[in-house]
Amino acid sequence: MTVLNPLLPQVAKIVKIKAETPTIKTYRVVMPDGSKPFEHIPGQCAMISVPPVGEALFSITSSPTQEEYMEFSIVKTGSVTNFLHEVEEGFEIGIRGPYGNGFPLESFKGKDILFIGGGIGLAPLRSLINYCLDKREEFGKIDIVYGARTPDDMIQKDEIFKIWPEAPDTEVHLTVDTEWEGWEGRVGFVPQCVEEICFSPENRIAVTCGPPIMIKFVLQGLDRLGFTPEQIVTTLELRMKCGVGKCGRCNIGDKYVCKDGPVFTYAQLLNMPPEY
Amino acid sequence: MKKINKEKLPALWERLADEAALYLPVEEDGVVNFAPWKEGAAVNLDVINTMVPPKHLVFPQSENYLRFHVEGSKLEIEPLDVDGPYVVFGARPCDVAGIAIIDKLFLDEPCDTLYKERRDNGTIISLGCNEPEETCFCTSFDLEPGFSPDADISTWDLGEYLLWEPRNEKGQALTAKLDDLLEAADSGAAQAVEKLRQDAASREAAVVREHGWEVQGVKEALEDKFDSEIWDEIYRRCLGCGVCTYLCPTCHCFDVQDYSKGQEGLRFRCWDSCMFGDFTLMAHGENPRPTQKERVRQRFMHKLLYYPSNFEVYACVGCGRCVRKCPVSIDITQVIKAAGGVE
Amino acid sequence: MKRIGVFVCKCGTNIAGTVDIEAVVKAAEKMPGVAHAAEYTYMCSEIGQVMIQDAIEQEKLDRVVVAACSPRLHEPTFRKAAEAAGLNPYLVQIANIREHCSWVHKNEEEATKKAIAMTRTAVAKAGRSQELMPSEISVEHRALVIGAGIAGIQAALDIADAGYQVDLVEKSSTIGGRMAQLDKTFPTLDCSACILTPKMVDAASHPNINLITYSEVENVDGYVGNFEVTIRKKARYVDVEKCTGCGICYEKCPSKVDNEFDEGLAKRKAIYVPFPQAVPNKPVIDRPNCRWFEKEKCGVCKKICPTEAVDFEQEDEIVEQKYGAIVVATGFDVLGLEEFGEFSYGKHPDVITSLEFERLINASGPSGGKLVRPSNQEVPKNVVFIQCVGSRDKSRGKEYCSKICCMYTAKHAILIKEKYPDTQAYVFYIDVRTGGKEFEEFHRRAVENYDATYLRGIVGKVFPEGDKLLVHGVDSLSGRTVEIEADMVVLATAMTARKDAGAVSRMLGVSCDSHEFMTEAHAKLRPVETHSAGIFLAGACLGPKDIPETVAQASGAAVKAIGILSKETLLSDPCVSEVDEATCTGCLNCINLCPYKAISEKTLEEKVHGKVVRRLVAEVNEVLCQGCGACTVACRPGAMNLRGFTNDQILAEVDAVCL
Amino acid sequence: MSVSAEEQAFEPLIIVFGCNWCSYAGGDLAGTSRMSYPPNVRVIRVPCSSRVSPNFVLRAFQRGADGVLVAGCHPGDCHYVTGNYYARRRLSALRRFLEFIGIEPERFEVHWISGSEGAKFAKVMGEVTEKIRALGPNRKMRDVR
Amino acid sequence: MKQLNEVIKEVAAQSLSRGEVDLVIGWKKGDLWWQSYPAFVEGDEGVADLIWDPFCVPNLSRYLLEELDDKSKVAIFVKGCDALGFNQLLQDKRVEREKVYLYGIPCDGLVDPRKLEAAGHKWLSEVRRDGDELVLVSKEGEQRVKARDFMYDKCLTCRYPNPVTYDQMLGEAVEAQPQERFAGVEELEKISDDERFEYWARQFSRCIRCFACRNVCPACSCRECIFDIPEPRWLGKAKELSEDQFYHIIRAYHVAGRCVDCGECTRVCPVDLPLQELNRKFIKDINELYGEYDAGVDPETEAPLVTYNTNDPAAFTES
Ligand SMILES: Cc1cc2nc3c(=O)[nH]c(=O)nc-3n(C[C@H](O)[C@H](O)[C@H](O)COP(=O)(O)OP(=O)(O)OC[C@H]3O[C@@H](n4cnc5c(N)ncnc54)[C@H](O)[C@@H]3O)c2cc1C
Ligand SMILES: Cc1cc2nc3c(=O)[nH]c(=O)nc-3n(C[C@H](O)[C@H](O)[C@H](O)COP(=O)(O)OP(=O)(O)OC[C@H]3O[C@@H](n4cnc5c(N)ncnc54)[C@H](O)[C@@H]3O)c2cc1C
Ligand code: SF4
Ligand code: SF4
Ligand code: SF4
Ligand code: SF4
Ligand code: SF4
Ligand code: SF4
Repeated sequence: MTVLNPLLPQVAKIVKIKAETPTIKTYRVVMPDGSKPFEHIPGQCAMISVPPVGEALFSITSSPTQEEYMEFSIVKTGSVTNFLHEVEEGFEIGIRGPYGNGFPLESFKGKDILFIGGGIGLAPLRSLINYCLDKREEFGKIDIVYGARTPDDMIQKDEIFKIWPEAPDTEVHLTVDTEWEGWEGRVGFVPQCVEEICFSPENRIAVTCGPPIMIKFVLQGLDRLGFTPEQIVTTLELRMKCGVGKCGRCNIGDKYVCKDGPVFTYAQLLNMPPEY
Repeated sequence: MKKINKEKLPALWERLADEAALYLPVEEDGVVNFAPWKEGAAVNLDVINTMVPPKHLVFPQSENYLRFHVEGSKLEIEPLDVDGPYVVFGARPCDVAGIAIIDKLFLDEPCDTLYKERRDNGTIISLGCNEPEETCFCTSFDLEPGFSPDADISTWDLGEYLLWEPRNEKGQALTAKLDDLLEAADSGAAQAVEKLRQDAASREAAVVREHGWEVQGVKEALEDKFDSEIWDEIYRRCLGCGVCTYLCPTCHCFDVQDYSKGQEGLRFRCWDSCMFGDFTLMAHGENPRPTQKERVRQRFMHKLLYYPSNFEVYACVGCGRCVRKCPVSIDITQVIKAAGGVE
Repeated sequence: MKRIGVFVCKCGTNIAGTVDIEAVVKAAEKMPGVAHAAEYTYMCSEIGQVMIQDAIEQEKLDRVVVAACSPRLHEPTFRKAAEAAGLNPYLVQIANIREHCSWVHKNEEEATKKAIAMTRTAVAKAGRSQELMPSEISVEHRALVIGAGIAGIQAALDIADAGYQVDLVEKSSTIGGRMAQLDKTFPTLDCSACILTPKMVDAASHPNINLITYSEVENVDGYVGNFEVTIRKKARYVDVEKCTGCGICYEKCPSKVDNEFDEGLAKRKAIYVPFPQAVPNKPVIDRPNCRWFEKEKCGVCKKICPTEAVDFEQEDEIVEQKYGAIVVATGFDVLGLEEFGEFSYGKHPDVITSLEFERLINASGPSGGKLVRPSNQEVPKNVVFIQCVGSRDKSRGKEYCSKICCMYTAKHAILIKEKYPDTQAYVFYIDVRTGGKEFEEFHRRAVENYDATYLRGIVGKVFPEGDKLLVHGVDSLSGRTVEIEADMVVLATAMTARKDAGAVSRMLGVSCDSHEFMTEAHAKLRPVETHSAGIFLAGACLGPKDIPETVAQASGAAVKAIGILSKETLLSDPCVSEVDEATCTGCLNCINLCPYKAISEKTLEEKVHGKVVRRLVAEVNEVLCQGCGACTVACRPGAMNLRGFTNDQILAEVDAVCL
Repeated sequence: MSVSAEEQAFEPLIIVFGCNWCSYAGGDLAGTSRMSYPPNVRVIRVPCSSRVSPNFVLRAFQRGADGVLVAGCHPGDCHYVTGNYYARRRLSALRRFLEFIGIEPERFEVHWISGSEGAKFAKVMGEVTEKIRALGPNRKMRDVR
Repeated sequence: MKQLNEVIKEVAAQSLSRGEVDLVIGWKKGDLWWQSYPAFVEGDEGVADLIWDPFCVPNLSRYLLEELDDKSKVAIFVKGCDALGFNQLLQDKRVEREKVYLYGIPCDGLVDPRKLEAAGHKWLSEVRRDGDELVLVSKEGEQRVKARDFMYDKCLTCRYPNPVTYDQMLGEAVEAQPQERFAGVEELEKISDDERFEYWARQFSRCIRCFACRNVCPACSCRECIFDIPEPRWLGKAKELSEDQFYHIIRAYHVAGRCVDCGECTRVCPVDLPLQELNRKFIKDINELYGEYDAGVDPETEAPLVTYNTNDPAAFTES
């Protein structure tokens, strides 16, 4: 068998579209024969093609333990994503992947895990959260801090409001940026929330993903709480075209976000030039 | 080792062109570039640096790789074949080295099969340099102007004759097909080549020495230069064009784009340049390299620090094209000097 | 993916006769983005429209393409239909498969192929259409009428009667225009002054009308509902407040010049009123001809004026005013006769124009209504009228017909005979045009009852012989050459646009034809409107016409103006240009070429890499912009885009049409 | 000279950018007057000839047009007062330039056709089609992908 | 020449030390004999590096686009062609005149290293201008050649060697000796359409779409160029002849009536495309059709393609 051109997508099909917020939709994708496109590790991404518009990279938001399909949560921002926001169920797309390193699952085993997500940043975290919940016994306590501008901007509402809070030894802390009618939960930015709850760094890994500004403050907060850079894991986003470390766009120093990331520990980031 | 009388070269080219698409330095409108050979083409083997390096033969400026067909919600994707066999004749050692350098990236896991297939289809016949150009500094990167270890066949210009030495199986296979045109070289040939190589190397070394271009430890020197003020000075005059990257035998960044006509279309990859403002611009408007300063820094850091970190080789072969062609004389040798990467 | 609905109209057999409708529907179904395709016999009919509306609702269509007749015909219909179904009207595109296809191609296969291509193009454009929203504009409840001939007077009166303020701006010192110069008027032979003067007086005394005479409009900015107009009131050197119109000043003024009102057939003074019934009846000083201004001598008028109304220090006054609507009624001129040497006009005093004839025969004219030969003050015995001088003459004059000359010449023949039964009128004509109520009868009367001799043919030459004029012509009916010994020759010279009409129309942003007559928005359906919203036309500034037509148009224009003035707000067409500020370089190339001055500059302040920088960008006034798109092409980076005809849309059309 | 089968079967594609007020209306009039002309022309409606960007013209050639025609109101008759004066300059410059690049000038034409000139519209379309037919397919600027 | 080389250092030092300007942009020398490149001098340190020699070809006014933002005044040196380019930037409202101090340099023509090399003059250490001659200095010694033989083509046709705008003129005005600038265009006009097509197709095919010609051009100062705009994508990124044609036709069209004929585009093109012939075709046609117009001479006059006369001729049959 010849090795396939890594840039060559396979045809897959969107079988379900769920509108999460006015600008975010979640897409369920299978191969034409109904199978899942490929196996992946939480944190990995896939390149989705909509010819003739183009390709763009998205985190796989479904857990690898989900055997049937793969899911993506996609924000409407540019040409590919605008187009995706217009398609209907049954639409065929191209898909290739998985790309990236994924979360270092081995090192998470047996530890408490603190997930800190903001907005669409929940997309890669969700894959890992559901993975951990499906393999509950392998991990310690799970805390999920998730925030959005308003309750309407939260994604995966089913899971964050119902499923996750009910999972064993799992706590969900939701927050919105400002007061909102009908919202009785926390108000305030995610980094604030993390510091208020005052998570102990003891045997705990913090995994964070969200807008760059949120990550910046979360890192500072975690630092104050005593988390070491090795205990903090985050994912990065840079423009990329190939996903396989060739197109030369997503490097930060000698690391390629597509191949060596998008998951990095804070310790790794500290050794990289601040060009992201 | 074989040889061929230079008068017989046209016959050789004709034969090669029968075997495969043949590219060689051709002069047209006063410019010498690698172009397909055809009867009567003004082949120019004297020029050292063709205006554009032969990189595009292994990594075309744009390359269609799949065809798609969209109808309603249905999508069909069909990979496209890579062009057939070809021969590159007369590539200079620096340019061949450039190809060997980008090989490292494209053939690294996951292997870029598109590149690999095209690369495998080609047979590269190098031509050693006898004399350096004013802007040559390949010896600074431990290359030999008179010899090209990565070519499939090496040749040298000995005035009347061209000496011919296949370097691997691919080269041997092609050589075998040209048996009637090539003659066996005499015993002195090896010595002649040896001398040519030494002369060429020492001539260039002299030039490099004179210019103060003897690169030493530039990688190490650049390791702490990300925030250095050397970039503040260099970038300011940069016009942000792509001359340096597009002419460089080792630059390999690309973009992926679709072209469509109705429901049919092609996806292609095409050269792109880290010097362009939108290269890293993201959909939501942020840009990790917002000004020309970051872009210029990326270009030199990539060549001289990141690439060697990943692939143990500098991504510069000292061909001097960027030095010669940059409209505002942004000169990699100056950058190396500024960074402290010279002896 | 868009959900585009395609509706193909058979138009009875108008389209279906040459285009295979089913094939078009089938092809449309496969076009990218098309969710629904259907056909119907008459898409524009009630049923057809309902069909579109139902489909919009049931099929959740977000774009509509109608393949039918010209968008110039039914685009509004289908837009309205879509709007009624809740779709933004600008999401409708038309493929013109009738006028541009089925009606002009005979071969069904070819026509069908083309119809499919046209539909595909419309689908491609529809796919890139955006919802467009008109914006609201407030309305200034005041009208401006430019030119106070009969057209302007009538329009002003009508608007004023409807209860709105009107400023009536007139270039000369009195209102009345050409009609004031006329004697009797065809076909009823009322005395022109008798019917005009009361109107002039009405206009002057109407509480809602503000006469601004001896004034010109200098600049027009703004847009419908909100025109900002600059008016220059030229210095009269007479304080109209103080002046009682006693007339002693012009009696005493020593400086005599030709009176324009009398077409130069009589003299007036440097301080003058053009004619006795002038409104306002206040004199002006003709500065270039006034001795005071010339040599600082004289000043008789100032000395003599009992109310000290004469004021040599007076200066032009600039008035700025806002208006909701503008009526343009600047009238006409008559052609100069430099090119027509063969008629000896200007060389012999007894060769006159019809307008001069009007003055000569007018009771208040230079000869007190006695028709005399200017050369010797005797009543002429033989008068030759020559028709179509400069009209219907592409080479030397104007290619159009001046329309009224046949009638006024008949009138002149009658008037002569009535006053001087012994005088014979000869009329050389090409053909007599009498299309109008009572016109033919009037002309027949001139021939039958008043004995005018009509000669079909052209006059080759008029030359003086002794104290007579020899008229050489051909009678084309008999083929004979004729020679008439005339005492007077009257030339029915062409009506032309005012000399400054081109400049005036450019100032107003109104288009004009190659003769500089202003052009209406649609020759049939919008005869008094212009393409500049809120600006209307009336009278002879549009082209030659008689008084009844002028008055009718004036009332029409008034109604249109009232239509605007009566609204509190207006909606503007959203198909206008817009600037993408992010790409606009601020070169301001676009500003000067906009014919409606819709573009202005503005300064943005923004943060770039931490520094605050200020930069220029262009800004389009949505109400002023009429959507020509000239600016979009001048904009190199493509920052300027025209809604409804965006770059994106046109490119998509080009791509689709070429498939 | 022998003509290949392809050339013989050649049906040119002609893209017309027609201004809404004059030329497009002229086309409508040709339609209402049932004046036939070759079906090779495809009209794209634009508000004014001044809306026609050289970019559109080139794109049409790239995408397969054998000829491109811009049709507008006669100078002086522009619905927007001055649009066609600008168009005249712009398109004149472009036309000469295309010729300089080696494109036969006949492939890019500008005509002034008023709303009342249905006959002229039909005639021009016929003439242009024949001229382009005689020239053969446009290969010089076509995107051959 | 020697003198001027000193004068520029003096004036730069003066205006910086007096605080009249925050930045002086001039030229400085690289390692190789033909490298004279833009230098940015903000304090005393850099002043001594400033030079004027026969290779000071880059137009400095372009840098004002970036550099003016956070400075109150910047001084630049302008040659004849640079001044025209500066005026074009002014006309396009890209720079504010008051924020710039212009030192005018009368220019007697700059030297094209490619021409020297082609004639075998390599391995030099210095090239000096001396009257009508160039002094080529190398290890072997000095050699004198005729300057005009080695000047840039653009300098041979230069009609404005003395800056049309400046605040202070450095040096004596020189006399313009322009060769006919439309000769190249006329040559091409003579050949057949097909031959011209072949000619330009060959040239365009060589283009690598590096955009240097655009980036250097004083008439191409758009914040975001049409060729970079992703939506709609006017210019595809593929290396196809039709895309090359699109690029070159539209680039030339965009500078039509605005190109100051400075020849920078031609100079910077790494693959020697004769771009100036394209620009000059437009200049020539516009001059013929709509009257002589020299972009950059007076930034107040309206460019020919954004204005009109009602009786303009057309390059098509009007009927
Ligand atoms: C590792 C990673 C994970 C991501 N995960 C998600 C996710 O789960 N959900 C989500 O909504 N978005 C995600 N993104 C961002 C997403 O890739 C961009 O929003 C998307 O590429 C925008 O494409 P566009 O065509 O709509 O925008 P355009 O600006 O029109 O894009 C043009 C081209 O630029 C490239 N591009 C532009 N911005 C980006 C970007 N930020 N990252 C990569 N390529 C870019 C695209 O390849 C595209 O072809 C992720 C990005 C990365 C790098
Ligand atoms: C010889 C002759 C005989 C005619 N006989 C008859 C007849 O018997 N019966 C008939 O029905 N018709 C007759 N007509 C036609 C009649 O004169 C016109 O139909 C009528 O005068 C048109 O009126 P108007 O208001 O449009 O134009 P005008 O009468 O020309 O009035 C226009 C007014 O606008 C003013 N004006 C012009 N430009 C400006 C400006 N820029 N600013 C301000 N004010 C301006 C002028 O000073 C003038 O007062 C005759 C015409 C001629 C030439
Ligand atoms: S960086 Fe410059 S010198 Fe080095 S290989 Fe590239 S083009 Fe040649
Ligand atoms: S032409 Fe374009 S870039 Fe220039 S000011 Fe107007 S909108 Fe802006
Ligand atoms: S489209 Fe442009 S030029 Fe035309 S009216 Fe509107 S703003 Fe003016
Ligand atoms: S197009 Fe070329 S010659 Fe013209 S101004 Fe720009 S850089 Fe100078
Ligand atoms: S090519 Fe055109 S859009 Fe691009 S920078 Fe030049 S003028 Fe502006
Ligand atoms: S500088 Fe030359 S190679 Fe670069 S884009 Fe311009 S013409 Fe092409």
